Amino acid sequence: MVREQVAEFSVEYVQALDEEGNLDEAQAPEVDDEDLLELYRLMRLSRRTDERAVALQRRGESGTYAPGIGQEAAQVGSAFALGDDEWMVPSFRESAAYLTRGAPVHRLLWYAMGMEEGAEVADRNTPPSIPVGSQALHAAGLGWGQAIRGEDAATLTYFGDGATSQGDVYEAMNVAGVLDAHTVFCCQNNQWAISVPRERQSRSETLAQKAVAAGIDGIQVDGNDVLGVLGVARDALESAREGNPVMVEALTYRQSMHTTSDDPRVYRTEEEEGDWDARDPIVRFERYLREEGVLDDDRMAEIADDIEALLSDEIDRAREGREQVEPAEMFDYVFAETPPELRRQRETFEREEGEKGETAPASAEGGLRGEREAGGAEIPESVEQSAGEAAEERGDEADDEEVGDRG
Amino acid sequence: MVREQVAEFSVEYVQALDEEGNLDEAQAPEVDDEDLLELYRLMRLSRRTDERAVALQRRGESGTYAPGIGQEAAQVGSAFALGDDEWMVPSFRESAAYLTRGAPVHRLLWYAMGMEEGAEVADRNTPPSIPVGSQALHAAGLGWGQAIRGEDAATLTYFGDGATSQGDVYEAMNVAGVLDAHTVFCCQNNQWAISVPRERQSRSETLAQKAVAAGIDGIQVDGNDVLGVLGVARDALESAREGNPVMVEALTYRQSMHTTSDDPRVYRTEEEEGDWDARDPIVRFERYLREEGVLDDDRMAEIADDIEALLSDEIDRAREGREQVEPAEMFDYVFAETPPELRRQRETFEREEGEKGETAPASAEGGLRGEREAGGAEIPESVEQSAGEAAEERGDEADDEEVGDRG
Amino acid sequence: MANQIRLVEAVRQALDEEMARDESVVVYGEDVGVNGGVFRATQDLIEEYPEQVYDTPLAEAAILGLGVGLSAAGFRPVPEIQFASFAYQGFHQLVQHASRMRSRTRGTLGVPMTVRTPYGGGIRALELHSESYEAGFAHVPGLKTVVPANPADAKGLLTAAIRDPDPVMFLEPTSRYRASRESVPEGEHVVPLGEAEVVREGEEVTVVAWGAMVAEALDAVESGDADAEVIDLRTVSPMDSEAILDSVRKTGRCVVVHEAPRTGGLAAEIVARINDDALYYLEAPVERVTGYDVPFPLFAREEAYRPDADRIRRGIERALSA
Amino acid sequence: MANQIRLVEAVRQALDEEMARDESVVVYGEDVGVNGGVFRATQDLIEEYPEQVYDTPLAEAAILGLGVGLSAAGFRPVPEIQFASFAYQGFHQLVQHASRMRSRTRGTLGVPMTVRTPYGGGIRALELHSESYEAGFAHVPGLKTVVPANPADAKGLLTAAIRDPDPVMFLEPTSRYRASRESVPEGEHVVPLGEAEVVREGEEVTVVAWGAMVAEALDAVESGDADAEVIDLRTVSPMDSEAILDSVRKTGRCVVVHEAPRTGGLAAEIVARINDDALYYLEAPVERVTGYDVPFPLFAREEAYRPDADRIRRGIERALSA
Ligand SMILES: Cc1ncc(C[n+]2csc(CCOP(=O)(O)OP(=O)(O)O)c2C)c(N)n1
Ligand SMILES: Cc1ncc(C[n+]2csc(CCOP(=O)(O)OP(=O)(O)O)c2C)c(N)n1
Ligand SMILES: [Mg+2]
Ligand SMILES: [Mg+2]
Repeated sequence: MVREQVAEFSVEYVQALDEEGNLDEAQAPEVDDEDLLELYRLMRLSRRTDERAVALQRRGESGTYAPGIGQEAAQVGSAFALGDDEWMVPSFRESAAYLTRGAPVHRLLWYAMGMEEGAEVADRNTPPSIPVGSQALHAAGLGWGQAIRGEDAATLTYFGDGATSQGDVYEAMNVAGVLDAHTVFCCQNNQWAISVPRERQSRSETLAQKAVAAGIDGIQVDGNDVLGVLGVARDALESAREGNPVMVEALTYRQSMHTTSDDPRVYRTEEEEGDWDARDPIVRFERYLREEGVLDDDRMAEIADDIEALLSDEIDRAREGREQVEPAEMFDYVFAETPPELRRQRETFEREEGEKGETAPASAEGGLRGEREAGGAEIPESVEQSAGEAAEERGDEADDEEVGDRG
Repeated sequence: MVREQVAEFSVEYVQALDEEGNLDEAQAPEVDDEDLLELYRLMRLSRRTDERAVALQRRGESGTYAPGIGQEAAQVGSAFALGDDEWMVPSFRESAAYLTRGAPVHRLLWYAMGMEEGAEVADRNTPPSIPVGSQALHAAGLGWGQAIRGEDAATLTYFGDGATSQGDVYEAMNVAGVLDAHTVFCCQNNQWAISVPRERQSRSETLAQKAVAAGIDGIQVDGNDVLGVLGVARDALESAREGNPVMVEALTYRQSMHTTSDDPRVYRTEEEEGDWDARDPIVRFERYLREEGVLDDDRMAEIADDIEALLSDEIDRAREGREQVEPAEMFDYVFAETPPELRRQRETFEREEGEKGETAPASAEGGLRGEREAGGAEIPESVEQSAGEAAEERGDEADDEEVGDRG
Repeated sequence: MANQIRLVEAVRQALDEEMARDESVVVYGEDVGVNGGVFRATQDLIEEYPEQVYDTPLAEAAILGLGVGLSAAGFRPVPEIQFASFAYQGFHQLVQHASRMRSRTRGTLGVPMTVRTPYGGGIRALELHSESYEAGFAHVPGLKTVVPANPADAKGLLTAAIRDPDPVMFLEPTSRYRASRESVPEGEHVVPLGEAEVVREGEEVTVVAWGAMVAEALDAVESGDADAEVIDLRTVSPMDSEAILDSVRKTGRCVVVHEAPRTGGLAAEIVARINDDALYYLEAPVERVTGYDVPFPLFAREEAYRPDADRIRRGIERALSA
Repeated sequence: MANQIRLVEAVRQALDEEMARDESVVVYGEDVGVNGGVFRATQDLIEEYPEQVYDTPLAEAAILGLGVGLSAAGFRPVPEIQFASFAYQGFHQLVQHASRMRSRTRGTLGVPMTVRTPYGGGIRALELHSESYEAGFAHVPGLKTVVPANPADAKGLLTAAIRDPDPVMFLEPTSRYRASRESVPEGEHVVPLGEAEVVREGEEVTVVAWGAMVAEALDAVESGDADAEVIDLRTVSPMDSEAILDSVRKTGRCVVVHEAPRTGGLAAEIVARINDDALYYLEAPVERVTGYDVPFPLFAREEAYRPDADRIRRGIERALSA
């Protein structure tokens, strides 16, 4: 009576593929060879996309970029578990998840190039969400909608270890629980939130236990183990589709910089980085696939070549799109129907741009872009640049292929 | 390795005095007879203060009031555990806690009368906080300050079951954990947030387990057991003073209306109310004290008389204060030093009030108040009034003594 | 056909009819279900539309953020924020997401959410239950802000807001909820967003107001001598500048009234638009009759804070005598 | 003695000197410690002042709410919000508590918190890293809002803000952080809040700007023909109306520049104050050269959105030709 235990909870950790690439059959999800190869291809594609995107930023061709290098298993494994008729609600480091969901590379690059064209919504993926953790509530809303309609479908959202400190993430898990939302909350614990290490975000032993506060299930998985992640995500989605939201903590590592403006050497050790390199998700999966005979040197070379060809096309496409940006379009999507004062502002804008063209030497493209070029474009400052000055300096010198291995 | 339990948590429940008033010595805190009587007096005073305050609202003498009837043990027991040099950070239903901390009744009434005079800060109690849960962060800040200074002191904050759904409360507990703040988070789970029952706020089995997300200790206590609460609060404060914040969930019941504008009959049953009446915190404590010989009929009558005399004085004082409200003072405390434009606005205000006096029949007090009286004050609508119309109608008829037993 | 009903009932009627018409309309928030809302704006709706009305946990950021997700899922969310001051708890969801979503996705994802919330002073409410932050909302691109002043408009504007493909802050003046019974059309009644209404014609001075201040302005005019034109702005953003400018071009004088603090309030924007396009018609400075630059006081000082017919009348006099 | 330093270094210097002077000054926020801030405004400070500089979890409501509690505990909190747009996450703590605390407690509890935050566009930043919401802050009574335009003022105003007994939003224009090295006094340097500065004298037209727009305005004036007076507002709230009015009474013409969207921006408030007290001196409508009423676009369209010397020059021409 007087002092008694009234509730008990625990957090489980799952791993299917260990660091040497050995599979624990009991934890392995069912995956055929084709899917195994596709998982592998997606992880490789993601890594190369990130590397190329960083290089583009270094050359001044695009803006701040947040690479997910090291997190490919966490993203590809979980996004792969989602059905086409289900929703993916990413944060800002989810290139791999987007690619898994079929988004073309040039769209990701457009976003990095500062173009809304890269944030258009297609195929049930919401656009990148910059305010940390805020998107978890959208996923709760989507999952609630699926519950209201009684759909056999779910929503999966991503956020980081840092994001778990935000009230939004807690609120999202809590309301999802109450509303039986079909939502899976996938926390990629990559150990760092910019310079703040995981243990300074929360006193909690695990992040998965954040689920306890919401009364929903929480589980930890080796986030560098694509098969473990896939299995856990499948189970979580299955539960969510029945109105039982789940939080998944994928233990992984941000191998590279926070963004292209960041220099991790200021706040973490090479030793730590080395430890995690050894647990690289792609290397591990590769070992397993080769061991299984699903992959060999020829196949790997073929995949690599296909990826390079694809990226080369996509980067061209991104560059072409960038040349077609019409600044005046910023007025066109504020409301479904543009109100009078805004129409007037658009007209003023166009008139002034015209006037500008008259006084400044116009380029072939005309308008703003013309002027910028005419004015002799200085290399733009990038955001959070100060912290990344050193990195930038290196970056400016590096060429397309050299950058991206280590931030 | 592959699927293993990595963390375990549990929530304990504590009760010292059972519903019949029997004490479990093992759980009982050390309290001498004087303190026992003081705890009792404070609970009685709190109940009567709430009853009188509700009656004043019913007569149009004050505004919306949130009675804490039923929660006296939860508040008095916990606030009693705080030292004078420690901070109390209340929500909006903490009359009992304020009284325990020595705040005079007239100050509480002033606040209910819509006067900032009732929110002045004294004796390390922050003013009532209306935005649900927001004050928890202030308590985290105070507790952090105590940690920075290495003080052997702590801060105790109150919030409700509904408040646990707010991101602020989660963030407060989480940062308190990380910053080793000297903070105790006391959740009075009174089962209702206006019309929303506890189980619709969260899927979690207990509210105490919200602490798990922050990695701090959480404990449940019978909130209608003043000795259990006192003991648990003492332990929690002791822990907090050492940099280990604690969340306490006090299981109690809002016996009365949410506020004077609310009618609980719309959303809950008399049966439920009856069940909880049987667990009334004052009745239970009274039984125990009589059993122990600390209290008898004479002593009870004496205490009751003292309380009535005190309340009568305090209500007079509150009414007097209300007559002295100077509207122009609203300009005086916006900034430590009033900037020019605001000074100008104050001058305009005073000039216009003066002009008003010339055209409208002025009363003895002059100014706005004069005009209002001259205009024949209608009984003001009270906020959230619609839900409470029925209650209000009853209220308007009831006299000072009839109201307040059941909302 | 028309009914004599109060503003709060008109709100309820619009919700009722829109939920009947379109099952993607979902009403949710704190105490809006079983309790029928703290002002009874949603009374009994949960029984009529059990799949469309929901009580939620006490979390405004969640309430607003859920609306963004529901929108993506094809719903028309109509959340209630119990009092306007608590919208701040979820302000980031409004500014960073709801209002920007269409723009940032180039029209591929809209947020047809209508956020209903009681606002403004005048009912001796608790602290932080009386603020007016419409200027802060109006300064957020992509968000519409609407304030009905009477029962018929409450119904018509709310209907339009719910049907609008973009996010709308729908601010319901608490002091008008039960102030009067007025004629409200039965059945479908839509008042287009973005159109002000001339509620009284006049030649000498233009008085612009919205929400609870419209009644005060009319009072002021009735009790004064000036032949004033009174404009009820109704939608404060996007603003119907033409209605104001037309009137000011005619009268040459203008008084703008709002409860919100003076500095940075929407009266300033109106003055600026007159400056932009009708300066040369002005015969006197535009008068701003507004709340003061002080936090909305507790209710013992509330009447001193809020503009009333008296203060408006003096404003009109100043505009005429300058 | 004066140093040639950049704005971001001037910020750091003020923090350094104020922490040395007063150990109740506490600097905290996301990445301000070990990392020295994402713009390096707090670089190395954690080593110098280990008891006064703290990295916090990623939670802006917490960061601002902690400041209220720290204030009660006798500290002078100087939190950093990593980018101004994320202050919205804790907007409720600013509006409901920090700004009201002194008022609602009749002066018995103040919140001497200075919220530093990078703001404004011009550095091709990520989405939601470039917004300007100073008008929204200025509309909150009890809150001061300050925007330095150059290194010396950054140091002097920040010092004043930290010492100020009331809450201050201190908005640091990111595009000026490293724009130039300028002379900044060494040692104690205080620029009083609430005072604008005439940065260029002129007779024909008054140009009012703040933050990054001051440099654009000066550029516009240098490259144009008009004899313009340029006022750097510095504190946008409470506003130094007299400085503006004095100048406008002299020039009869005025252009107000800001990055924030036009509708409800502070240019409107300035127009309204001129209307209130200097209307009859105006020879032309006041020109507003501002951002458009659209969400701040991603950076490919950023230059099109932001006012620049060109647009300001055209504004000046319009003001002169009307
Ligand atoms: C609300 C908000 N606050 C601050 C930031 C600035 N910021 C961007 S990413 C980041 C760290 C995020 O850490 P985490 O959640 O662990 O995700 P990760 O970057 O590791 O993927 C911060 C502080 C932001 N974008 N949004
Ligand atoms: C942020 C915020 N949202 C909504 C409200 C309106 N409101 C006042 S009290 C209350 C319910 C609070 O419930 P709980 O936290 O359980 O405390 P209790 O009233 O039971 O003491 C609500 C919704 C508010 N004051 N603040
Ligand atoms: Mg991280
Ligand atoms: Mg409760």
